Amino acid sequence: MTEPIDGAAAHPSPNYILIWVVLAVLTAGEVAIAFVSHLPQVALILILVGLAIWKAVLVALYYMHLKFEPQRLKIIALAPLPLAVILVVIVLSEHW
Amino acid sequence: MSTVATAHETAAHTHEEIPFLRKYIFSTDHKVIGIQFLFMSLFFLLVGGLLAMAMRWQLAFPANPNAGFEGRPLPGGGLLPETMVAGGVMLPEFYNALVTMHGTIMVFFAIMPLLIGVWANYLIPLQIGAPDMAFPRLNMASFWMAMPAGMMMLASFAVVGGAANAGWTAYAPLSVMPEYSGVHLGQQLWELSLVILGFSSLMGAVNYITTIVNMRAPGMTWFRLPLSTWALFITSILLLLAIPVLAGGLIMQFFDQTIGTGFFKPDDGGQPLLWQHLFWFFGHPEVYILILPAMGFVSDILANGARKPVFGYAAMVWAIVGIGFIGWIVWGHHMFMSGMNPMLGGFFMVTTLMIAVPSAIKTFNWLGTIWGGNIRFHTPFLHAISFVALFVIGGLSGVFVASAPVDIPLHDTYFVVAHIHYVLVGGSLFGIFGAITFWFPKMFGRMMNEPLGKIHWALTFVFFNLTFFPMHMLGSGGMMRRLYDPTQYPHIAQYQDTNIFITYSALLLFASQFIFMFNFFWSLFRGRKASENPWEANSLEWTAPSPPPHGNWGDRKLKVYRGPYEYSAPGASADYLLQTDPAQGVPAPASH
Amino acid sequence: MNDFWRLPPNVSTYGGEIDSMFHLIAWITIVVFFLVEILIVVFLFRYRGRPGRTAKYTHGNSRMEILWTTATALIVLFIGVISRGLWLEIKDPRHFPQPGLELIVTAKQFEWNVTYPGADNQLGTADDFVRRNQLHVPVDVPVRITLQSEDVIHSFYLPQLRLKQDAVPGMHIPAWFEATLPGEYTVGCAELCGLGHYRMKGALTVHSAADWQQWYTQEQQRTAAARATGAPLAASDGAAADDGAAGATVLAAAAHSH
Amino acid sequence: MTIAAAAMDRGTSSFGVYNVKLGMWVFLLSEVMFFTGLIGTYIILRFANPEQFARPGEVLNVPLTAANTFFLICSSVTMVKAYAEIERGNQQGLKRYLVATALIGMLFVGIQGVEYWKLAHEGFVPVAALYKAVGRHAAEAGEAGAVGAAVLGGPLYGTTFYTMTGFHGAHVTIGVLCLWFTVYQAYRGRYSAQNVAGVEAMGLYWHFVDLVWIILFTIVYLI
Repeated sequence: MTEPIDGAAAHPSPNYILIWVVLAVLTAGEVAIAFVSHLPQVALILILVGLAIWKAVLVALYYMHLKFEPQRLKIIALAPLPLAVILVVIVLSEHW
Repeated sequence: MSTVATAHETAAHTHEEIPFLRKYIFSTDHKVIGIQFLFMSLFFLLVGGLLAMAMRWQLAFPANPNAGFEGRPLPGGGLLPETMVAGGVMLPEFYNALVTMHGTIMVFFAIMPLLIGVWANYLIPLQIGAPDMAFPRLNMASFWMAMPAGMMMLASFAVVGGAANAGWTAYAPLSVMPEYSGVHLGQQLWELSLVILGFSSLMGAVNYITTIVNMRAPGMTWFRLPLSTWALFITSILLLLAIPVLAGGLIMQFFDQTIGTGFFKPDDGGQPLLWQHLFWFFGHPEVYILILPAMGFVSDILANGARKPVFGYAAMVWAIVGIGFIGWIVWGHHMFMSGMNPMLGGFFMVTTLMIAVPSAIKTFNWLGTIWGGNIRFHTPFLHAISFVALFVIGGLSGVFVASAPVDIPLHDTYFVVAHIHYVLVGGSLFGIFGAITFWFPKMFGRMMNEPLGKIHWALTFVFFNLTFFPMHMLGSGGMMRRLYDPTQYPHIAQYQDTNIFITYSALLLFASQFIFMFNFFWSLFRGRKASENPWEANSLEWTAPSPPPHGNWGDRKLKVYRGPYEYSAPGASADYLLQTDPAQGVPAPASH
Repeated sequence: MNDFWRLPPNVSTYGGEIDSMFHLIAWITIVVFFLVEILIVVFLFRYRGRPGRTAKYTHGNSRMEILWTTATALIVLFIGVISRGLWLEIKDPRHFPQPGLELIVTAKQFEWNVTYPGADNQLGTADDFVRRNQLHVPVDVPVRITLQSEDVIHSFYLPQLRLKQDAVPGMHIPAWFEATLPGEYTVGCAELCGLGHYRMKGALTVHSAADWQQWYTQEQQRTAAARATGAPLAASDGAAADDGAAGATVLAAAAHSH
Repeated sequence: MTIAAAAMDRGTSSFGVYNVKLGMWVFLLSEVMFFTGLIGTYIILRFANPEQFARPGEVLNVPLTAANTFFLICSSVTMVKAYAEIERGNQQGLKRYLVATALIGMLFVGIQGVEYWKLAHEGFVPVAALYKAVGRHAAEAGEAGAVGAAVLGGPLYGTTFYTMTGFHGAHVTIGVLCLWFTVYQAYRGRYSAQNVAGVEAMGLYWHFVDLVWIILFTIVYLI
């Protein structure tokens, strides 16, 4: 029943600086795609949202250490996402 | 708070003296906070009931000279200012404020804290074997935010323009445009009060979830938790995820009124239906927040009264989880008539009807629990079994309004009023009475008076049904909700005698509650001293002293050996078996 | 059972189907109600505590539980499936019958303004006329109504026709009904809309075919005459602000939103 | 309090995640739903009223905000570094990085204030009745240019923009206050390699606020 508490040294230390560089590059990339490229609207939105989710996932996995947490906590952390999607998709579907 | 002080005298000597203020007012002890919530919410229950009485008076005796109804002045109406009751006649805007505040106060300041603020705080640590909550100071803050929120809500009656009068659902644009409702500050106070209360609930939910997940005593596995704790756990999750959506919506309403944003104002492109979606996305989980804990208490009490294990414990747990989960995708059934896309209506109808499945599981399992029992008819048991009997009616009337085409004539009528009151009064409130009478000895160390308790139960049961059952027929007869004067419409005026009958029943129902009040306070001081385990129950709270001291079990180490419902186990020395009892030789149940 | 439930007499085509559905659910729930309540009473009596007896020690019965779970699921699925068809028939604009008369109902605190097409039988033209709180329709003709609101949400409620539909500001919501019996009926508001909510009522008059022609022609002529002289119609006639042409924008918007 | 306290802070756990951390995660879940309500409202209103929303960069100052976004990302890395330092028991490193995080957080709020100030002067306001945004270029052309310029977007643009970014800004502000409190605690020597709960919970909140901004920046400024 009693497992060791996730100790300070229990997880490897990822390269935080590398993540930071990736985040900065992705942000610059987003701005560039939004203003320089001439993609169709739908493709643009998909790419931008995709990049934003990528960045968000990086923050959650490494800076918030979700990658190194027990499976249970990962599941808990993802729990509200289906609800968020349900709310937005159903209300949006009124306008189709 | 002096009443609490008396009750805790026994607890005092086991510990070093804590200053009065820290001990009873700004206490971090989960039990004191639970008791604080109890007094607060019983007060609001009384206030909400009074508002309902005023409404019922108006509905029974409206003055409508055209239709030949003479009207009777509201008793005590002379005490109220001219902006509420003019010349003995209640004004329609005041009636609308009563409707709004009755709903709001009952839902947010009476039933919700009575179910969660009181019992989640009081029971969770005691039932899982923890010394206190995970975050005791957060817990204290939770109460001290709920209290001012309630005061703010009450204060809104006194401001210029009166209290909020757009209904407890606050449908925009009526709620956000004072030029249509006549209410300025009242509505804003209503919104702020609920945002603050939301914060309070949120703090509570974080606390309850963390505590249940992390602080169970050794041996207390998930499937050995009492169903009260299970229900409170799922309820906390619903609160956690639903309240913020309401808070967001309320803040948008507040901005629409104060700084002039356009979220819900059609003239600016805002959407009234968006408010309804946000509100009901919160509101439907809220409905289950208001019933699930009572289901948990009732399961505990029924098993105790019947001296039998709960029938189908695992199914009961999964039914709670199922109700909690499906509850997120049914909110649109409140909006069948709102102009929402009819295809969505079809979707929401099917999901809504699916809720009947876990509800039926619970009902039949309760029946299974009393089947073959050796029933002790103590007051908590009577309340609990009434819960089952009345919840069935509330659930079945729900099937009518879940079916979208049948909802067309029934929507926004007294049928819905009857339905919600069968669930919230017949269900939740009977569950609450059951819980109070059941855990009172643990809370205060004294028994409540049984004969008085039974008289209160019988009168409440009878007058409740006389009050609310006829409302079904008023509703299917076409009487709309929130109607200041039902005699205006000929098709309703012909049933005015029913309205009068309901009002008399409601007054008697209200009057019956004074028996409970008397019993409560009398027992607090004069009740028979309670033993540690007066009901001969199994769960952990009954192994602590009555009332338990700060820290609950002191230095005693708890170990849990079995589930909470091992009543009448063969081989046991009595017809109950404490969860902490190692009881060699008693065969462990095959399943959980 | 109508006496028990007090359903108002039904005078619309789909109202009968709604009532049948209502009664079907009523019978199902009454059976379940008596089943459960009788079982409760029987168990309470049969298993009342007596000295010397012990309760059955059982943790449940999977077969029974699966049985009543499946039975409940099948019943509600059945109700859901048949309800859905009826629901779409009444509320889905794609299933609306070809209307014989189209009206615009504009709600505002605290009145129902009904816009009738004039002689050209077309809404949105100059000869439209508006009557306050007076809804006149011919019998046995499908009537299509576009609901809108000028201020807050109201709910257009015809108890005897089993029709209820919210009128939401900023939206143009279609609804339809077909009355089956001439007579005088009620128009009510079912959504709290302010202090005058309780008196926001109108009259629905269902005319026989001949009466309808007479009333309709007469009102057209009265409107034309009033407009020619510039004299407003007497309020007692239920005439409201005479803004016939405003209907055009409504219809355009309604067409756009559906 | 004393009884409970021992078990509370990093108490025994059957779940494998200690109380403060689990509590913070659970709280963040409710924050997810709060921002879902706000962002969902924006998406829905924009979908229903596309004409009320200007094209990216027309009204909003994207270069300034892109820089601000970069700063917030920087503050996240300093925050996580602070946590990494105290995990190794380095008190000095903890204090240094915490102070840096708090300062960058203040910078973010400051820049957002400047952004609001400028936008308000260009007629981009949350009050529906006063909305008259003419766009950056018309505004920069001076009063003369601005007067005749067409209004870009509509009132819902201002309404949703200020509500969403404002609530995010409020979260950052609260975060900064909590950070200074954490700094104070760090200087009192409250944290060590064995006691990182406060820093970790602070970090979780801070990164979450950063994460929300990543989504907001894309949705509000770039799309």
